[in-house]
Amino acid sequence: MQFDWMQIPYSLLTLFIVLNYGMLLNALIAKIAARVGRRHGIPIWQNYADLLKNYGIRSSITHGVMFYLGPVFRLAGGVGLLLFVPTIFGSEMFSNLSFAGDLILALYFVFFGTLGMALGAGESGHPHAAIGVSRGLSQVTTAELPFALAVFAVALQYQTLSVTDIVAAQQGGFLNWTLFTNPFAVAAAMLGFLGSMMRPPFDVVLAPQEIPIGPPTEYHSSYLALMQTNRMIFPIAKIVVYMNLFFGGAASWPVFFIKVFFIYMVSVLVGVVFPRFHVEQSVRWFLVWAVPFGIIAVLMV
Amino acid sequence: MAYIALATGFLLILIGLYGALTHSHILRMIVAFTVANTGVNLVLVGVGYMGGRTAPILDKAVEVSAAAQRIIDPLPQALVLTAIVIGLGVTALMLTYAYRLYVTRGTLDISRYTELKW
Amino acid sequence: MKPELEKRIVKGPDGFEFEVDPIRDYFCETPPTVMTAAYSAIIEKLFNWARAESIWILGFGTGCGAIEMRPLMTPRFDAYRYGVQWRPTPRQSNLFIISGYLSVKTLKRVIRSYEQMQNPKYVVGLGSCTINGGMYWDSYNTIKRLDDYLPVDLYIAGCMPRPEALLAGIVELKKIIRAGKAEGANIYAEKFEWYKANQKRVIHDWDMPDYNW
Amino acid sequence: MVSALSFIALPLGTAFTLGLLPQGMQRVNYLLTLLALALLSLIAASWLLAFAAGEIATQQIFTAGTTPPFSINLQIGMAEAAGLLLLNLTGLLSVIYLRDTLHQQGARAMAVLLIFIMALSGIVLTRDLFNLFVFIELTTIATGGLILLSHDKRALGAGFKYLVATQIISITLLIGTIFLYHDSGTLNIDGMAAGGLITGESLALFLVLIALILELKPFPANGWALDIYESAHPAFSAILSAAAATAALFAVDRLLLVGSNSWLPLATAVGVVSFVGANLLALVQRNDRRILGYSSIAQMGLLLVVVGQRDILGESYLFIAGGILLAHAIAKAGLFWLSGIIVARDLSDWRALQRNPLYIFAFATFIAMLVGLPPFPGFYAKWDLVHLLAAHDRIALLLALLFASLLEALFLFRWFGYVIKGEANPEGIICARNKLGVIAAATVAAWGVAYLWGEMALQGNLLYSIPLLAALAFLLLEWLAVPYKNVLAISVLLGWFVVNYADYNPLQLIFAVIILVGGPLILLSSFYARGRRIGFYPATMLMFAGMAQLIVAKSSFDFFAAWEILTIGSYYLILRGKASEPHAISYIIFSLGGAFLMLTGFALAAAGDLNFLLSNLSEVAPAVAPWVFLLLAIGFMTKTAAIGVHIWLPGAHAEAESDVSPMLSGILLKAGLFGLMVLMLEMGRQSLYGVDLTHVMLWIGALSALLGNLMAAFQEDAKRLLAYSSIAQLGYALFGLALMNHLGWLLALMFVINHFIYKSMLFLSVGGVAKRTGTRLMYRMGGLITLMPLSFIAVLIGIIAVSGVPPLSGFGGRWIFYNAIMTAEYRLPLIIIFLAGPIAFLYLFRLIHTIFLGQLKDEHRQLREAPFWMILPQMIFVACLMVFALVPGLALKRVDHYLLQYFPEGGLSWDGLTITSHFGYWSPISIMVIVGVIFMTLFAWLLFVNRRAQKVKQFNIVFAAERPFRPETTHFAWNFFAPYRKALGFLTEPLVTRFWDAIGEALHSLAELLRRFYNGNGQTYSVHLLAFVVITFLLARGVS
Repeated sequence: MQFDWMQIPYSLLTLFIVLNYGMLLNALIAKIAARVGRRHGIPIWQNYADLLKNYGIRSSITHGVMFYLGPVFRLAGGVGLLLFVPTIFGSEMFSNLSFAGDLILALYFVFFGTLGMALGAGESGHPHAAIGVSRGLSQVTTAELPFALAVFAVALQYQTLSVTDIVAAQQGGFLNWTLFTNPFAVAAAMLGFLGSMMRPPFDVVLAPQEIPIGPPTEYHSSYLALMQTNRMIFPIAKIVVYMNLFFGGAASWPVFFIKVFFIYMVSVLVGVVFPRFHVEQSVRWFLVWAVPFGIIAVLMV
Repeated sequence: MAYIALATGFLLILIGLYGALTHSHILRMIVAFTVANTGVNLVLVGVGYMGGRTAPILDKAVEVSAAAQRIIDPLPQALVLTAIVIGLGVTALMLTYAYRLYVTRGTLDISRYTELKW
Repeated sequence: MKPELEKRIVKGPDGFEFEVDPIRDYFCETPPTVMTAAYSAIIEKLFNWARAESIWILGFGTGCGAIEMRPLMTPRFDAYRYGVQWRPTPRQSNLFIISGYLSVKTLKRVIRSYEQMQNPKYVVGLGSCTINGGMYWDSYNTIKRLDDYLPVDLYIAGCMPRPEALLAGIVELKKIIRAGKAEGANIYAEKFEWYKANQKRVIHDWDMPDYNW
Repeated sequence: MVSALSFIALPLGTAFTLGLLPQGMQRVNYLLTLLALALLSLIAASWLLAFAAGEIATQQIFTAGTTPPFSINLQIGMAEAAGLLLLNLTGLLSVIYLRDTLHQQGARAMAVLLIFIMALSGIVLTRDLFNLFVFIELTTIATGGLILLSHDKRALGAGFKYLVATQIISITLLIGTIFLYHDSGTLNIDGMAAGGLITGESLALFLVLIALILELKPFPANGWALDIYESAHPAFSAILSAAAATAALFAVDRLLLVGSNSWLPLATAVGVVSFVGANLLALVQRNDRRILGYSSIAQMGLLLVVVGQRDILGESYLFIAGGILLAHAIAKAGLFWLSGIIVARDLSDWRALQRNPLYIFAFATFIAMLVGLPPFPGFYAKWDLVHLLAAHDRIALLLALLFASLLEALFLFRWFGYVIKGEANPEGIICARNKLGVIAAATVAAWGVAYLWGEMALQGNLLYSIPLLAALAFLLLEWLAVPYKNVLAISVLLGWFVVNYADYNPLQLIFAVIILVGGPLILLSSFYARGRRIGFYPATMLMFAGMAQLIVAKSSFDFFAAWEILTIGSYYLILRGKASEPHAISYIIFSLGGAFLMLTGFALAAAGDLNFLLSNLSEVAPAVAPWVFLLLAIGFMTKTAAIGVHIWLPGAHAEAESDVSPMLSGILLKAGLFGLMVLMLEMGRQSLYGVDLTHVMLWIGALSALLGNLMAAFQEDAKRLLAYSSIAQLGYALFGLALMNHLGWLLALMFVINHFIYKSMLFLSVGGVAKRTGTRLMYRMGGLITLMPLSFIAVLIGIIAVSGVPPLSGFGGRWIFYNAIMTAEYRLPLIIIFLAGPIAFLYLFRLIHTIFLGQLKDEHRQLREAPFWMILPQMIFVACLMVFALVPGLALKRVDHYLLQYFPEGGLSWDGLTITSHFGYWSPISIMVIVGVIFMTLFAWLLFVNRRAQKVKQFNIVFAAERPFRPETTHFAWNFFAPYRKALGFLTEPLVTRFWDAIGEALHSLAELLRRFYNGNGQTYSVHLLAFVVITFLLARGVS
């Protein structure tokens, strides 16, 4: 794969579609969660209003350069992650910028935003921001582990690190999906997935009243808007990776929308049912319940 | 006879060592070592003695030609003489030490001289 | 002035001594400025719509009326339908509901929190106490007129007003916002000295900068 | 040639003359004594030269006009000539040293001293058993006299104990002698040996032998000797240790000729017990002279082992014994002489030496000589000894010797540490010109002997190596100011690189660049230092010299010598830190322990070949190959600080000076990796008892990575954090090597480069910050970003690179890692290393956050940016990192091709911008451009919508409607990962530290317990002696 100028508008198109889908999907998810609580829930266009309002706030403050750059890192991480992975299988148009690197790039680029955001939050000087980061980083160390093991198992299974090749290997019927050919890896990955979606029981990082939402305590107006934009893109980008690795990818946008929705729903279903974990509890939980699946997956491939 | 001398010599050595180890008075130790030295000298002579031979002095009684068969080996005796001299030297030195020790510390009990240890 | 805010002489690691004045060194002392609409009218209209449809309330119950806010989150009232949600930090909130009587002690915190909110921001006085002191009209330590201390966009009368009233108030506020008339933040900046003088008149242990960024 | 009899006649004559001269002519007496000893030394030297030149053969001197057995004969050969020279020179120097004391004591003391030297010469020369006895008794009497030279009142008691002991020895000796005579009919030792009448079982022979061995003061029957060493005049102790012991050794060596080698095991056994025991007991000593006494006894034990092993040492016997003996004699005499100028007796009182670097140099020389470090003779001797022992399968003995050597190194270096560190008492030293002259002479002699032994060594003279000479040359330049020396050091390193550039293969080149180009880069930061910085440059250059030699070493000897040199250099460097004394000692002990294991490994591999080529490692016999691999690997892993032997690293790196830490972490640790690479390239996979050793290394690497990271996350000290991070990073590299595939190796090399760049950079930045803030504790910093922006940028770039986040170069490492493990055979260790990965974020974030972000402290409000010279290299490193991130092929492409010859499978393709492996692809430039464009676009967007942002100050944060109390209480920093500690803290229990501490504790307790044995009572010592004789006899009988 080589770079072509045409890929830029194509990528922007992907970005646009995913952003809008993310806006609506997130609202839908919020509505579903509200219905579980027998509430009516937010309007489906609520995210647009929130985002717009935050961009439209007139005043803002800054604590320094890193504080300013934090949200930029965050959103660049989300956008980058989305664009480094081919969105639609078999489509030259929506393979985005995946010529730059393979699965490993996606895997590690996840941390680009996290790190930048953590630094920005740190410069605000707010202790709660630091506490949130401390919790988030602690949790991610073990939440990522089952996922990493699963990725490794999948890479071994298909003998490639190229996302496109992994998706290609799963074509020809849903029984060819990794979900069925390597269930342990998928189990491990999906348990890890719960930990990375910032939903209960793993959302103590953002504990709203205890540490007023943790790392973003000091963020507001356009900073927050940037981060919200990322909130719309990043989970989708992440789910795209899962979808490509474990659920056969998507050959068209409708399939993409459906698969992403259902994968997202996994964390939602768990989230509306379970209460919150302490950090050390979630660390132990991943080690005890998720990692063994990953180990089995790696050993059995 | 030689065996008696040997046995006596060893006995003296043992007595000497026993004395040196059981008495903590320095002068007694020196005496004990002198006894042991005497024993050693006795052993030296005893080992060198050959039955039925005469003293290794070449005079009228012993012809030079027959000396090799008639006299005992003179070497051990020479050794004993040297050993006695050296023993005397060492004993003298020990006594000197005993004197100096007594002058400086006022005691001759060896178990009191343990400030250097470990 | 609390001891931790007093000026002090500090010795640096290299032995050099210098003065630290916490109020000046720790806090930004720039006064607030009037921030008018920065974009063309149509964009501002869009923004006003968005502001009206996305009301983020500061989760700070200042008085007894706070109890009336909670039911709004429940299935029965479900304020989320109106684009309303509660935020734990003033930085991200637009609406400050002063829920009932406001003691002088709380006023200080309210001022600080209000100033930490970003422009545009709105204040709703909930209950009679915020209008004229209500049943505490002769109390020694509650304020009587919220208006003297913060620019209030809307009052909801009653003692206590029911959640429905609150909900109705919010809908009313949305209309004001959409009309572009909710400029409390700018009024506060304009009449900053007047507000400060009023605030300082009742708050005797003033130990913060004049404007809390 | 002057007759050898003059060694007897001349001192005797002089002594008598002294006696005859009238009292009060002290000056004349003294000159006469000096003259006699000088003359004797000259004669001995002329003999030695004649022997060395091969002009004459070994000569017999007959007395009384007849041949043995009817007369006494003397024999002088090369060894005897050397011994005589040593004796007489020691005597001469001691007389010079003793000038004032001798003037005070008068002619008699001088006469006794002469007699003493004469008697010792006699012991060396004579071949007659009884004559030997006489000379021994003469030394006893002379010793008894000379002990009284001391001003120490306790010497009297010690002297008497000595006399008691010698009484018993002489009784044993005499009885043995007479029975030997009885059995063989001769007193001539050669005659007894040749006659064959004396069998190995002879009790008489045993008695004589054990008496002579007792003269060597073997452990544990030696309490009397220790008391003398402690209380006698140091100059006399010097003679006693250097000369008297030498003479006794000659006697033992000669007696063992009788009985056709059957008593050699006895000598070995006594020797090894002495060597181990004395070194063990020395651990708990605080008195300088007593510790030297223990060390003398230990060295005698070692020599006794050498004598006992002479049946296998063959031609090297004299070389080995001579090397160890001379090293011992010169070093010990030198140390005793030094002790004479120190006023008080505790080890720490030697701090007075700090007054002049030359004293320290002499002290360091003697210590290095005693431990047997290169380039001193002990090093060559130990090398040969170990090789020959290994070749004859005497492994247990070998290990015992090395263990004891380690103990010796422990107490000697600990002592050195005390001396270098701490407050010196300026009154603690008395300098007299004559004494200093003598010490200087010993120092010169030490280096002379080093040169001499190098000349004689099969392996070539270490002193001819240019890097080492360059390093030593810096000793002579110490008077220069720092900037000049720094320029010089940088140009020397770069010059050496330019000169040798063409000769390096790609693997060596990577290391050469790091050492010889990276070194100067870090040295740039040394420009900030003021004054002369005594001791820094020689140590640094010694380390670099060792490293430079290491990577080009062809033979195992060169490799090992280079390894030792770099260890010494780095030890001195570490020791320079403020509170680094305990860490330096643990560093040197682990390093030497590792080095000894390596030595054993090389010796096993060499199978007797004293000049073994590294390339022959691949042809080692299969039976020993895994052992060789194991030993060498452990040796190298002590340097890479793999988990288990890592405990030296955190302290050493943390306490070192700001510009030393990056050198240690960035450069020094790579020596171990280089060793591992050489080892694994040559030996490949090895398995021991069915366990694949590379598999074990995978586990060690993975555990190092995990635990290193985890411990780093829980540190409060910034430099310690980085140090633990080094352990983890080296764990990754080790893991890569142990994968034993192409990409694994590439990974390791990538880590070598990356780790050098970012860790050097981070250590420099943190060092700069620590310098400004005056603390290394992170929670006491905070909010420094605006005050030290450049340091912040360096740390930011550094942590992005370390964490492996694209687009910086750390990601390349991760990418290669994933490709490498795709073909890994063992998957379980991978789980550990996967877990380790994200933990790196923990400590990295903590590092940058708690230092630069968060709340600025009051006392730091007026800090300035770190010094220019510390920032400059950091900025260069940032640039390097960027370049390496963009074009990793620059460094890796050649290595990739080079590795193909060892691992033909799995190379990378470097076509165009994209790097392609069998499994995936990676395009560094594209990633950088894409990330850059996205980032800049979003940044521009934010700048537009957020153009009116108000800059606020540190307390303008929302605080639940309150305000923060003080910066200290608002900066969330201490115990940053408390919940994580709750969850996984049990993994960081200091088990390894406890393990090593327990071993140290056990050794010290044992020593403390054993030394109660020496209760100071002369009679107890006599019992020891007798018991020693009896037990030795019983054991010897039991064994044979």
